[in-house]
Amino acid sequence: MTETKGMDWLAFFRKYRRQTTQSLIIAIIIIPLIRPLGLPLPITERPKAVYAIIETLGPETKVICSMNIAIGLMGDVNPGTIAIFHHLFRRGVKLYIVGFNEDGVSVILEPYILAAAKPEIYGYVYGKDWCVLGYVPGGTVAWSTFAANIRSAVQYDKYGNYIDDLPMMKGVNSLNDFDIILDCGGDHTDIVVQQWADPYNKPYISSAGIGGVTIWLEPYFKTGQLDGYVAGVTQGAEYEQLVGISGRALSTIDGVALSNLFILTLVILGNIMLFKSKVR
Amino acid sequence: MISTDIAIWIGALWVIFAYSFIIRDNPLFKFCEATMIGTTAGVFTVIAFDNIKKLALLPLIEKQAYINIIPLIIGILLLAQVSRRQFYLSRLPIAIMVGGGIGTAMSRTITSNIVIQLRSIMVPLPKTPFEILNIIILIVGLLGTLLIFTYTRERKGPFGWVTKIGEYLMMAAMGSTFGLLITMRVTYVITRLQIIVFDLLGLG
Amino acid sequence: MHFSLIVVMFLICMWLISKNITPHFRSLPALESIPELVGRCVETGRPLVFTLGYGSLRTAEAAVTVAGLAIYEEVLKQSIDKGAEVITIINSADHIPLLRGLTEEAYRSKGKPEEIKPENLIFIGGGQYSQIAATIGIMDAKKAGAFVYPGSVAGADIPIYGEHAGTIGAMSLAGMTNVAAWPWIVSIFDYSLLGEDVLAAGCILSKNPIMTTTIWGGDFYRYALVGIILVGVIASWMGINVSIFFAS
Amino acid sequence: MYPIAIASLVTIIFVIQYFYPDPTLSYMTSQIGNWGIIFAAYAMAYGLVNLVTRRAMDVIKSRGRNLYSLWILIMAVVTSTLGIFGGIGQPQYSWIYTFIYSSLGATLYSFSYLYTASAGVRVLRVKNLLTALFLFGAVFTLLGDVPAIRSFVPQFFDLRQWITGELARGPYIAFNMSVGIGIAIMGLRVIIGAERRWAGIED
Repeated sequence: MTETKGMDWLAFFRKYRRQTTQSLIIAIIIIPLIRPLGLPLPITERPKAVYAIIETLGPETKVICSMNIAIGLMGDVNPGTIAIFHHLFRRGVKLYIVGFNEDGVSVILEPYILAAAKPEIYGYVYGKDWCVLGYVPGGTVAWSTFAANIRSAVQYDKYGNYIDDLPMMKGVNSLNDFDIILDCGGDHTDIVVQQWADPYNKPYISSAGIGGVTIWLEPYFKTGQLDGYVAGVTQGAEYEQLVGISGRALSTIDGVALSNLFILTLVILGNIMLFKSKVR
Repeated sequence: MISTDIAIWIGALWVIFAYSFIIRDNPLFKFCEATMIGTTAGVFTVIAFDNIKKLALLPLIEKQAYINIIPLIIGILLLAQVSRRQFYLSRLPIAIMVGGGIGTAMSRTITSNIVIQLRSIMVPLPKTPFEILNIIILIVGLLGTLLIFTYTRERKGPFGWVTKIGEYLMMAAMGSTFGLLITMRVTYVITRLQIIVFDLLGLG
Repeated sequence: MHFSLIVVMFLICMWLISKNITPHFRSLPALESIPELVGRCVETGRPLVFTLGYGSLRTAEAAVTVAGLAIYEEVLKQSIDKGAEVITIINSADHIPLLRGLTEEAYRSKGKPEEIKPENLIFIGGGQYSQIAATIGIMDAKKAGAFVYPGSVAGADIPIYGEHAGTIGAMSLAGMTNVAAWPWIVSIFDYSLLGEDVLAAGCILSKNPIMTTTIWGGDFYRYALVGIILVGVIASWMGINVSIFFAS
Repeated sequence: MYPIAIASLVTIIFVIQYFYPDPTLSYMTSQIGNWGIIFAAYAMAYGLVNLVTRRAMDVIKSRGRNLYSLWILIMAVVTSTLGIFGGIGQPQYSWIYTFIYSSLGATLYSFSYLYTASAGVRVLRVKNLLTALFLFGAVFTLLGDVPAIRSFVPQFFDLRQWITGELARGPYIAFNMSVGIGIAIMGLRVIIGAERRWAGIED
């Protein structure tokens, strides 16, 4: 009896493989969201490197942050970026945010990043301690124009203020006037290195998606052109632990772990069944 | 606490409507599909108008850049597709676009796809045996995979062996990317479900 | 240095063209599968769904888009011969004249201009989000028998199309130059054209001797690269600094 | 024939400008680049007209019963009208952009994972040595990415790093080079005028 029932389940799964796998995956992801499991999370080297760099910054440091997160990559990049922002605000640095893709500054920055890492909580005043210089269109050329002369690329900030009216813009004319580069988004490390970090000889850290590790991040990290990076939601969660905040990354990585294990289980079961049918 | 923010409700409803496709195709998903096609067409048209305004019309009016009249006129030829007899006129702007696109691709590809890649493997012989093994694997994988894409030679004899090894290493490399991207993309779904669990229902 | 690489390639091709020898090509399973794909559609009475993706012609994606047209032409001609219906999803407005021109040309050259169905060329607005929704929606609604996608892709959405085609029982073929998409098209699609394959497909299908010879030139170039790699790597292992030859 | 000659000329200008930058040539290429954007914009305008008329015909033919086509029509017309007349900053247009286009777009994008997962179950099977190696690469990368496993068996993480960093490097360099050769040869074909399908000329 149980034998035939088992076969029925198998036949059902074969027929509705896509539907069952996808529904089960969603169920498995929801569980740790409601009830976090608190699986252990060892902290790896790369986030530690970024943490050490930001720890050395002080209230006089000027950080230029290029915000280029694509909408599709929000889940992967945002947690790490939010944790880094918390850390920067805690160190009291001056933060200048600018965007070179359509969505980074206009769609993602306020509802997702600044809503989670609120500058006001750290006593930040807009225009004095942080500002958003808005979206600069034009691709690679825009990066180099901005670096050479900020005022030729940007005249007004995101909220329509003339940038010379912002107290923190006084004496800031080119990339030479900043102390460190933070790039959020991370799928154009080559442009940042070629247009900003190398010619102006500034330290450069990045918050990126895990998909870019092999192509965009690790090669530049090995040559020393990139000084540190936080890639993907797992390293984002590690950074949250380093900074000591409880953001969304920690509940996310439980979901990552469970879904990975679920897929692995299905893959192993599938191979066992294939092997059995071959033996038969 | 269930949220009363309409933006969160809309975000959550999109998730529910779209994910209903997991079970089967249904009117809710059809609604998502129609909304997406319509909105995208609208958004892309608006971006297109903005581009014409910023790149051609404003410089023409403000800076008297009369050269911008040329693309504005040639572009109209694209509308000649309406008529079957004048269809050939639309090929002129297409030719300029294709030339620009292929020219961009061709000039960059030599530097970024060939020369930089060559430079990255020309390194002195490393010290430890493990690193030496790694660099041998690198060179074998590189040559084997590169020769797979030969078209005018059958894969036989020693050549066949090299491409066979290349094929094996290629599959392992692609498998690793497959695994890496599975891990990365789960976050797409998690952020969507967070809208329902955290923002809408206020759990967790 | 970099420019000379192009000049050398050009000279190799020109020399081969002047020789006027037609090279012999090894078989590409994906190209040989096209009759099977079309035949399957005819047998089951289901349509073949085709798309070129969303690469604009003015960007570097033009290369793969132009190459995809060759496959479109082949698929379309075989479908006209055997009587299969082809549904073309257009997702970049600048593909409209290209695809419409090719479609009308193909039907006219087969002597069946009255069979053109303009409603089978569906424009879906552009961009990858609408491509996801519309492609799986259309595949499901029309019960596609085969899905052919040579073109540009961002990389993230490619598993959707292959897997959906698989679950509704459609055969699938994809050809991409975007390296990030390759693991998916190799594993999920039934037939795949990786990078150079799709760029060369047009030449292999073509009867024009100049087209076929350029592929031969590419192979010579590849052997030269293999030589450069071997010499350069051994030289740098012996402590000679060869990186000055590859300065950017 | 003239489109082929023009495309060839434009390609040559772009290639020479890239390797031998010169003020005149770089002015030409930046102008032609802008023209491309403007032409693409015209093409999009034609595309919108095409979409609207096709859908309107659907609605008329079905006597108003084709609600999907009607809805596509409404959304396309409303979005484009708001944006064209009010500009990109128009409040209703940016509401549509953020809460419909981006929000629904991100949801549809997340299908990529659901399909990847169900496809993974299907394709990660050992059928021969090639698929076995594919499975090897995928499984050990997946295992290395589970933090809980990593904290018990750190070697899995090292193995993952070795596979993605060392084993996969050679093939990926080769992929890039091969695509490079393919695109350069394609460019040569456009320059010598052999590639003609895009211009609707059969060979």
